[in-house]
Amino acid sequence: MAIFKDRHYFRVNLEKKTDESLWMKCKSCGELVFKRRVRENNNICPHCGEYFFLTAQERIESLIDKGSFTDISKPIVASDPLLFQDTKPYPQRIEEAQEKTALASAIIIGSVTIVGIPVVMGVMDFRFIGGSMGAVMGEQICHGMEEAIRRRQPFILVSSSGGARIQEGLFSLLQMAKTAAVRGRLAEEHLPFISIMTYPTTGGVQASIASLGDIIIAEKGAMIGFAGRRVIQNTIAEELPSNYQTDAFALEHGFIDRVVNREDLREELGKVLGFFVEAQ
Amino acid sequence: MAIFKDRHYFRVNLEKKTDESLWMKCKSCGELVFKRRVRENNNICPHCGEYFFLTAQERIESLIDKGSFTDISKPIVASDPLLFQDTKPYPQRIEEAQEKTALASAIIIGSVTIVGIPVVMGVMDFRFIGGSMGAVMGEQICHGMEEAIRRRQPFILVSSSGGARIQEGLFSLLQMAKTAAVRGRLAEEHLPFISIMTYPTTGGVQASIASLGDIIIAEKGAMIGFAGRRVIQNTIAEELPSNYQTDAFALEHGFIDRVVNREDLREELGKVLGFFVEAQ
Amino acid sequence: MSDERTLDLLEAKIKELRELDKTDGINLSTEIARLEKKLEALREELYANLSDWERVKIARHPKRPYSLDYIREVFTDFYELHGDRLAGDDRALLVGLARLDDRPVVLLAQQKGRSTQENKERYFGMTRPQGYRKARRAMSLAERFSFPVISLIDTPGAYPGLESEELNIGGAIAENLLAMANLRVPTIAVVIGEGGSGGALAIGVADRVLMLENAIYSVISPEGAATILWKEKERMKEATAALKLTAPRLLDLKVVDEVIPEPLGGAHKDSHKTASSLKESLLRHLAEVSDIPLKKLLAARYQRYRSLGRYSTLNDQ
Amino acid sequence: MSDERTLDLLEAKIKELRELDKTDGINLSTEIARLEKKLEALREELYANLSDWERVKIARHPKRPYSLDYIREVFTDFYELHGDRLAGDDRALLVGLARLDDRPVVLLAQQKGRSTQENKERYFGMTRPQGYRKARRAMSLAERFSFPVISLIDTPGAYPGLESEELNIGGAIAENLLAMANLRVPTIAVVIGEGGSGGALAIGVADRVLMLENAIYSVISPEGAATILWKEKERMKEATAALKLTAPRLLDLKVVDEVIPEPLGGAHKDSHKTASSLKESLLRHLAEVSDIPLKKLLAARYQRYRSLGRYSTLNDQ
Ligand SMILES: [Zn+2]
Ligand SMILES: [Zn+2]
Repeated sequence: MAIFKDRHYFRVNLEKKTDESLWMKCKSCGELVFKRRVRENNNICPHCGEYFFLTAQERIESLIDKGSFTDISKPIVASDPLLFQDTKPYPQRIEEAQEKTALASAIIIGSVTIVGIPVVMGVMDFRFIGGSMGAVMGEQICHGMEEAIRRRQPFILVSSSGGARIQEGLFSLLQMAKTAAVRGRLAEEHLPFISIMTYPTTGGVQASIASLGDIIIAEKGAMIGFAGRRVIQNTIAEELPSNYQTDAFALEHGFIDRVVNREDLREELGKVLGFFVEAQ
Repeated sequence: MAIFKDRHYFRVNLEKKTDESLWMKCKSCGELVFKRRVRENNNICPHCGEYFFLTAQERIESLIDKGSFTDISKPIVASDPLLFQDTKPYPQRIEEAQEKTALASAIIIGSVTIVGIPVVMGVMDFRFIGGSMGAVMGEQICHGMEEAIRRRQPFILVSSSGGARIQEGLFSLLQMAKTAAVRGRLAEEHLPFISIMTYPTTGGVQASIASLGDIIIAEKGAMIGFAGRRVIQNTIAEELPSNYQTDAFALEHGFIDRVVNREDLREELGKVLGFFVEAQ
Repeated sequence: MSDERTLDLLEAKIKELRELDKTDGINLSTEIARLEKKLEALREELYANLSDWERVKIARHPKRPYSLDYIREVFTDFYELHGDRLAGDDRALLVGLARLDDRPVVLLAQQKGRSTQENKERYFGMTRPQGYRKARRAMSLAERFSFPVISLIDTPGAYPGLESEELNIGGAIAENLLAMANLRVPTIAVVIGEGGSGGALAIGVADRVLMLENAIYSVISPEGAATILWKEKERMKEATAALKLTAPRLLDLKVVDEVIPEPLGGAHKDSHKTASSLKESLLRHLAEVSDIPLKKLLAARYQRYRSLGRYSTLNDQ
Repeated sequence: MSDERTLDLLEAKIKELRELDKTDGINLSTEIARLEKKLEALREELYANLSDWERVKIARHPKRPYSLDYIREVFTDFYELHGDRLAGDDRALLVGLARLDDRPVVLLAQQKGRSTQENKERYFGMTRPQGYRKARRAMSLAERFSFPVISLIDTPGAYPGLESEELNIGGAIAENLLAMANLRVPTIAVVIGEGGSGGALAIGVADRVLMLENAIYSVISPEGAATILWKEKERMKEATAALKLTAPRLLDLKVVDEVIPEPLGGAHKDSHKTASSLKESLLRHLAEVSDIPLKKLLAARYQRYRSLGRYSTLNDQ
């Protein structure tokens, strides 16, 4: 992955990531399970089937043809246009996220093949400040779509985001408009855009690029919606059903095309891409 | 009105229509009212304000600049492609309707001015077999839209129809597609189409041309909807609210732009047409 | 004349005889052959001149193949898409991508239920606004990616009910008519069972309109027409005859392009055979409309609908 | 420093003195003039360097002019259009035709309520999916007839609630962003009060984005940011300062094109004057964007949004 070569830029200590313990306890069923088995199983508990978070790299690996990944992310990182500081300065927050994830930002753009079909793919990483969309994510998504146009390939976006990056203020809000505008170009070029919504796809990401897929697929267990439970309960104190913002809720109310198990996503993508690639 | 000159074609006995009695009893308030006053008052009861049915001619008079009407209907009348017979043969039904109304069909197409603005207007007459849409009405509406395109004028359609003309079978159903197709041409030509829904605008007319207006205005008291109360109650035995298919229901649920009093419709049309005519 | 049930009984008896013939070594082959000939003759007598009302019964036969049956047999790789992105997902109108031989198409398919549970879920095949709007979304997808659109029509009608009205079902149908009239891809519609009024037409505006032999397509149900025109629901047979709603009659009236033959007794007697006839017809028509340059195709479609309907001019009278 | 209420009291006193001056023949004119001067000085002191939080309070001031106030004063012949043709009519986002001087335009205007009853009807100015979809319909109308689109933005945000979610409010906002990015007519958006997050942006993608001087425009409310980032709602003043959500700061950041001046103390101090500044600005910008050929205008709009956002390249670090 090209941009990680000079990883001293991010002050990332990759050694930190090496995890010595071989076992983990599943938060769902409580069983002790082999970490390696979990990882080989798409981060699904081999005992109870619970899905754990996938990092962007793990997600990419679970979806693409082995070894087909080339990182084509733009070499950019967040700046601090507002000189934002909450409990800590924004640049510090970014650095910490970079150290934790070994990523430059909350999204990776890759050139990959899926079941032999070349596509451009963007994958968010929730660990990086909740996968929030700031200027870098917006730019990377647009860059990905433009690469798809240049290469005449489909574009796939795997969302995992709580919404906008508050620390970039209005700049982050406006990424919603920016990504929507460039998505329009993809449509004009008759190139397919498959949006994959995972846990969670909410707020500004759900209310922009993620909802604009030609086909929208939710990973089983995804959380999909605009306003969080807490916001609604704080604002209007309304009772919410237990299936609020679940994959089933989104399917029932017509927002998404399909709900697919994590382990079947790759095959699913191959199937749906097949229709569009033939049609070119 | 050109096509009525040779009215022996319709075997219409216009003398029959002359009504000797000067008074009528309002069905709503029970008062005896002067017929002439009712007629001069847009067929609104001068006592209680109840709206009575308007014939197509009365509707035209109530909407247009005095004396500006030229009948540009196509010289066509219903044929009987199915040789349809229920309690009486279809041709007999047509003849009776023609006699009763002195109209060739359930719609008149006119070239008129409204507050000085030249438009092509179609007006249905509910007395003519419930204003039902058969091949003649479909053709006349398309003819009206084509005339509007030829003259570069707005098109206005005043609906008063229970739906499709059953006696013409599938031919009548297909008028929905026919009028929608020609409405597409009007849109391509950037000419405005104002749809006015009156009591009743239901069934196949509501589910096609009447719902495709750039602006949709309901006359106060209009009935607007697809399936009649009886159909719903026969099919699924569902409780219906008292405002079912009223103008208020249609406004609340977003089908129409405005509800307007009969006596204000002309001025309203002048106002809305003004925007589009300037924009040309 | 013998009815369908009698013939089914006879067929069962023949089957029993054939078993007997096998297991006990008794030779009944001559008798069986004779019986089979008789059965076939009776069947032809029964079905050759189906009345319009009998066709209505076949069109609504509970064993008649539904959209999903044809989708399984005629198409491959059906990939269903859900939701109108507005308010819901209607299970009485399915949309999706599929392949006809190797060619990707967009399918719009009305689907009835077989079981009580399935019928509840599918509203007895009656499409709701969410279904029409899902179809419209699929049309846009088809247009963007140049997929032909194939509609399989099978509905008693649009779903009448408060929720449908609240979601402006009339407006939803109207918008579909407009969209299909201008859709910039080849389109084929096939009435496979019931073509119920505006509820069917809303996915039925196309370059080719085909009907299975025992399908019906009507501005109103026979029962509805009987109720409105004769004030007696029981006169639906008369209404049926008057409405000319069967495939052969509509072909005569030139409002459909082709009637796709069904096996004797109806599609449900041999759904594989019906599916194969349907596929042959779809392939042929799709090849034809695909050969026409888009501009010409759209002009022809427009002309088709613009000229629909019969009337007299005053001078003819 | 004196607060707004003290100054209002002083103003009232001066008014009383002026009455006294008139009715009783006592000459107080010198004293009154002196007091008025003092008042003006105090006011300038108070308002000249409004803190960001004070601007938030002005932006949300219950007497602040709302969309309908400006529609009355800036435009003529407002002709409201209702309904999304799908599911309802939102009263928190009004759309309609109107004239700006003599030119017909399409207006999209978010509207708060003044009374409890009106606020109930208008959901406290929070737009629902029905509102965004109505706006989208109005955009199509504008495009078909080449009407420019003018948005007046004033909302705490999109309405959060079960019904909104059931009607896919996120999808509705997203579709509007896409539509406005490509809308083939000139577009101007003005934040007149609160520009609340995606709920504002959904009608705010435009060739020109303007703000009234005391309007705010933010990715999240100060209270929301305080709750999420500081875990204390009460730290909204800090959050306000950090978010840089006032018009002058956003002008500095070059994400808005112009700040339209308000009278000292806020638009509600002189709504006529504010309206007249707004009108002047709208006319000027509309003339400018109308002079640009459509193709160029669309390219410029695309470029505007394509290039939005600041980041560092790795080589810069
Ligand atoms: Zn487990
Ligand atoms: Zn009365």
